[in-house]
Amino acid sequence: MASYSSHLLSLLVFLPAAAAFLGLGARGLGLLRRDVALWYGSLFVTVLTFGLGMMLSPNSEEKYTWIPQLGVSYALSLDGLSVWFVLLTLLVMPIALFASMHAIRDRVAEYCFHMLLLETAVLGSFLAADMFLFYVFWEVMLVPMLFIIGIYGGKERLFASMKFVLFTFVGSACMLVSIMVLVYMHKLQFGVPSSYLPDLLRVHGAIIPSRLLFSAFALAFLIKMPCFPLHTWLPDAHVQAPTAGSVILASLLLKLGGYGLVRIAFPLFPEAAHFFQPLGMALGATAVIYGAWVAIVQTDMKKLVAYSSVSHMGAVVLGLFALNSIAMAGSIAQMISHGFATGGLFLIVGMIYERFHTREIAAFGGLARSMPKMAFFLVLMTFASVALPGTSGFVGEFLILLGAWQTMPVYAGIAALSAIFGAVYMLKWIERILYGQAKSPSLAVDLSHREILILLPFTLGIFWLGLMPGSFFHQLEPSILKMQFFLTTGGYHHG
Amino acid sequence: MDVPFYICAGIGIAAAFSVILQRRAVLSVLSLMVVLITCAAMYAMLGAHFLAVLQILVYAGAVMVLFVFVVMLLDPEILPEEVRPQSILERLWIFILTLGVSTIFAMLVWVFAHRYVPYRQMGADNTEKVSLLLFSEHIAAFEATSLILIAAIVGALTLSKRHRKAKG
Amino acid sequence: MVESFAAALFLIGLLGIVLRRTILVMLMSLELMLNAVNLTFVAFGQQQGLLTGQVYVFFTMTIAAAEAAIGLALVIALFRTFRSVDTHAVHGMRE
Amino acid sequence: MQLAFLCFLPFLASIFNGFWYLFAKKPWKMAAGVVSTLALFTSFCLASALAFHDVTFSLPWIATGSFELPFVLRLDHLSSIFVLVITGVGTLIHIYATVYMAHDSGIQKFFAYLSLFCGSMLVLVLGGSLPILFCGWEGVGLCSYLLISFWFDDSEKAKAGAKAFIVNRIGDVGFLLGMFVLFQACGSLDIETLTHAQLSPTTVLIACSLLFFACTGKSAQIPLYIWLPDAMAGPTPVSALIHAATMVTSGVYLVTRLHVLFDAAESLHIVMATVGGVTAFVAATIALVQDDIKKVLAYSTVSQLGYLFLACGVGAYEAAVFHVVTHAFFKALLFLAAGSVIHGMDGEQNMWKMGGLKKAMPVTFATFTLGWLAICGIPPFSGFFSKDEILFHTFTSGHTGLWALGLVTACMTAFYMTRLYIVTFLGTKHTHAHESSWGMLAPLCVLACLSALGGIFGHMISHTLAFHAEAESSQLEWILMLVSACIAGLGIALAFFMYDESRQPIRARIQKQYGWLSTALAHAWYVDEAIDLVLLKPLRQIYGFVWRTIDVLCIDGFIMLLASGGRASGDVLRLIQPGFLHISIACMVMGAFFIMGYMVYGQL
Repeated sequence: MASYSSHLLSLLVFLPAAAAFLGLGARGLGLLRRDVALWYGSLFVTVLTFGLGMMLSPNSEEKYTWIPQLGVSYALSLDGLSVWFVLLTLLVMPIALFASMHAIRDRVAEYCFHMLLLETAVLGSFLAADMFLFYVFWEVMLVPMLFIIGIYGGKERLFASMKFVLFTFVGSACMLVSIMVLVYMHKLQFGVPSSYLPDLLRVHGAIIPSRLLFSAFALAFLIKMPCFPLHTWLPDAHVQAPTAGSVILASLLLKLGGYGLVRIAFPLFPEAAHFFQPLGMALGATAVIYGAWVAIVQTDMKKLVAYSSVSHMGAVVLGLFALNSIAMAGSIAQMISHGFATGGLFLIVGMIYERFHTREIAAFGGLARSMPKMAFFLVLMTFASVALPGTSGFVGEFLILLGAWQTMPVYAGIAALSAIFGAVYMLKWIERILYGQAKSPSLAVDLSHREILILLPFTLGIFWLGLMPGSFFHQLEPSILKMQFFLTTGGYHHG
Repeated sequence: MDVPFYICAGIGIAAAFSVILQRRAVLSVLSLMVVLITCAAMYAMLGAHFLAVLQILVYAGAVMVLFVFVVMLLDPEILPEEVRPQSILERLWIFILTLGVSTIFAMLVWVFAHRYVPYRQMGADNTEKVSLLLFSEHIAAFEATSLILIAAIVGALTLSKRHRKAKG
Repeated sequence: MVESFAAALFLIGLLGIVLRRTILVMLMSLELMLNAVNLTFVAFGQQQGLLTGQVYVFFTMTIAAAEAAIGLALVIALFRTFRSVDTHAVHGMRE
Repeated sequence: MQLAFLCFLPFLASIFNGFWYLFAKKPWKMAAGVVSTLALFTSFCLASALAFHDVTFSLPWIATGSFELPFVLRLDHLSSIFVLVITGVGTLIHIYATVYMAHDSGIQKFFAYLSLFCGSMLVLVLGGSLPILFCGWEGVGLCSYLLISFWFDDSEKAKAGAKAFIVNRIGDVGFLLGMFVLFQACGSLDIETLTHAQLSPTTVLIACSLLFFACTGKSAQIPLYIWLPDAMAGPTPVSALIHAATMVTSGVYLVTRLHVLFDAAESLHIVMATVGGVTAFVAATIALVQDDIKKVLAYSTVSQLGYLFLACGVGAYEAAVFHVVTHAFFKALLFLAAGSVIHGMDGEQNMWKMGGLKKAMPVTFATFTLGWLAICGIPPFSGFFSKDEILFHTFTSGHTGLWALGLVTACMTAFYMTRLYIVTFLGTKHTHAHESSWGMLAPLCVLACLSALGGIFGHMISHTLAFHAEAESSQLEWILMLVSACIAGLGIALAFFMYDESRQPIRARIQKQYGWLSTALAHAWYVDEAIDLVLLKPLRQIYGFVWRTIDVLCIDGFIMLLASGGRASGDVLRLIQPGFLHISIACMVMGAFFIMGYMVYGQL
């Protein structure tokens, strides 16, 4: 595939970071005195990056040697798979910033700094083609997230941010070790060490170590996913994070787990992927059901949505581990649709919190009467996340279950039950807050135009992916084929 | 065979025991002085004349004076009366220790006796050769010792200065 | 011959450090041990016919002097804060 | 191209109304109804224009690698019948609803949902491949949820909506699994390829039973019928359109659409027939004692649907379709008439509080009579022909037991419908009720004619359907017709005898004697309570239990253990360093001894 190196990628990645430091410096020198200037400045930057992102062609590449001794190269590449995640990031960032304008009052300079730094880190991770660079961005991403949750969060924000960071650290530590081992194996076989992904794909190791390495990578990505046994950091992080933090956490950070599996873990160790397939699918299926069951008993809105994310990501894990093209396309579609639906849900929960200052479901009632617009968006987002046909959720869920049924019917069957439990917890929640008698009607002010503008992109995204996903799958095509090539042939020639 | 050696050794051992067993710190300082002097004698017997003189001048002279000075400064009355080791544990501990030490001593003596190597005569110009060696091979170490001494002086000064602030 | 004497000196110094409770006496037994070591240096140097033993004694002597100075300064400082030089009373190292 | 236009028109109307409701509140209330009705009416005209032609329309939708899933709409003989029913009856109900809901504040929202429903129903009926059909299937489920809990102020109604949606979802899971089995077997989900594909009997059996399970969910058969009676919480036009005429028949549509597959699954036939028959019977028994008009009609719908599945079970697909059409007419008529009664009585639904409405609401009374005669199966009316055809086919296909059950149910149907008829309209009590306006009465009259003439129309379409319609000996047919007519007459006579004013003491005695039976029937055989006890309560325990143990206890507990483990070991280690100088020196010395010992030992 023709790929021409363009400096656009590096510009895209580092523009937000540059603006972040600039903003902080300016505030230090006393230039951008008023907060409003900072808000709109950073908003302008994110919109600018969005524009820049639009100009990218989906298979541009960029590679420079960085640390020759270690074989580390500064390599960014954009292909059919990562283009969607990059676009999602570019879309979510301005929305998150715009949504947090009213919520965050003090320490605005640091807040903008962290948000822009976060954007750079996330863009970098999605674009990185060098394992070392990927790891660097993967770690850098934690720092701003830690501060966003740690400073601007709820009451026990320190505990939550600590838990979030430690969980991810454990995973990334294993990942770093396996990256090092891989680079070393590359050195053994090809003389020169290199952590550039295409080079590493040529490395073929014996069975046992490649399984070990795969499980190390998988651990890091499954924690980030989050998948069933390793998910307890998500509800705490979401409950304590500010609205924008939750949206970014839900829409972007969770996708890195899935992206990592597809881009790194599976192609590098195809044989191990096939070996761990039953376990992976079992975990996915249990996560789906477990997430739904636990969500039913939640009383805090954000926790409920967090557990619904666990359930959706479980479906994604199921789809990914099914290792066939339909399920893989489905899980990527599900990831993007989860970004839209759950991001939207968190925004709405944030708006409700701004009005009522409580997230306890029991404290609400009869909002549909006084807030019809909010009710419309809430019902739409809910049904998108319950995979109703016509919304993006259905496209993802249907393809995942269809693909997973080809390989492991039992697990696909279990995951299909999620449609019921999903409906139960979503309707229970909606019914509690939207219908019935109004509990505090005075506070219930309907959405302002600003808030509708915030929710609009996600709504359009849901309908775009739900009704016209043609362009989405067309772009995804080459990467899925490449993945299939690796999984079928790559896996067994040295099996 | 060399009677003077045995005399010095006897005096040295006795003085050493008195250093650790004396009630009064002043007496142990003096007995330490005696031990140093016997060591100087030993050096002389072994032909290391430069060291013997050095020992007397530096060690016995300067360091011991320092000790005497500190002992006097610390006003012996307030030195605590040594409490006789009462508890069984402490007696047992002492017994074990002495037993261990003596077995090690016996082993060492046995080893030294076993590998008896005669002392060679090094010749009269000991000081010349040692100083030659000192200033040729070990010149770097020699300069380093000056640094160490300076550091020690500065350290001692800062430590013993009364810090008004530290007190607060 | 000389080495066994030095060994004896060394062990006596060791006993001194372990058994005695006053820091001063411990410092003195420390000096004792140092001297024992110097003695062995010279003795073994003599047996091998090399003078390096004696050069090292020279260096250990300077270090012993420095060490004694610092040790005593510490003792004074210690004495000022703890009013006593008994090791059992002085146990602030834990926290 | 018109097919696409036909299908998407209601969606456009729904979007228009939706925006209008959300963003512009002030305009003329009735306009929303007019917009939706016009949209549906144009669809109806298009449908009648395209009727019975084979038209297909396809848009690319999902295409990943080898798997192609285009958005295909296909109109053929069977689906055009359903489309005509949906758009025709739908338009009538829209006109009725415009007047019925005139004073409701959320009328735009109501018509947005109604048009969305018609759109999804059209997608369901026209769907060329199973996933598209599934899209319509769930879309319809969504709209029924939104419409049932339309008056959401009362949380009871909201719960009924949620219950309907969840029970439908349970059925939909069956649909999903059925689709996956078929896809795995024959690699494509297009209905054409499926009907022509050679599949192994076991896969066909599994797939068909799963799809049948989905139909029971959607068309309210035995295991999953509990949601339909509660769905009466929605406004009456909704009950008429969704829970009588269109949505509930989608199950039958699915079975008839895939009749080739269902024919291949022999052992499923008897199951389907018995489920249909038993549902019909049970629902009829419950309807005997209901006091709320809409509940009676709801259970009667469940019972009639039972007939449909009975017909499908015995392979009489044309009879089933014919009955669907006639049922759509008279059941919509009965619901709308009941609606106008409720409207007239300002929301009163308990039939015992009515009575003698003959004089107060003459037109409603007249149309209701026609509907009543049709549903009881009195010869000239449509109900008779379609129900008789089903019973005839059940008899000829050898299921005499089921035929008998069908007959008894027919009798009961006649009985409870006449009971409803007498109590609400006849009798001397003259409750004051104002007759509805012509906007509501016109559709009633049209539906009345349709349900009257439906019989003749039915014969025409049942012979044109391409299925295996073989000619039976007419002599047996006449006898069976006579038998079912007598049964209907018996039922009506019995009801007249029982529910005449003067018979009050007899009814009291029976009530006293069989009190337990009537309360059991009133509570629908305590099915709801049983399900709640057996299934829902333990499930709720499980949810709570799962969260508390696995999430809070196991995973978080384990991690907290790790964390506190670290701290505890830190504390313990700290004790080892007491700070007493002499102890440390002693340890040092002992260490030295050991090392020397080891070195020496090593030498030896």
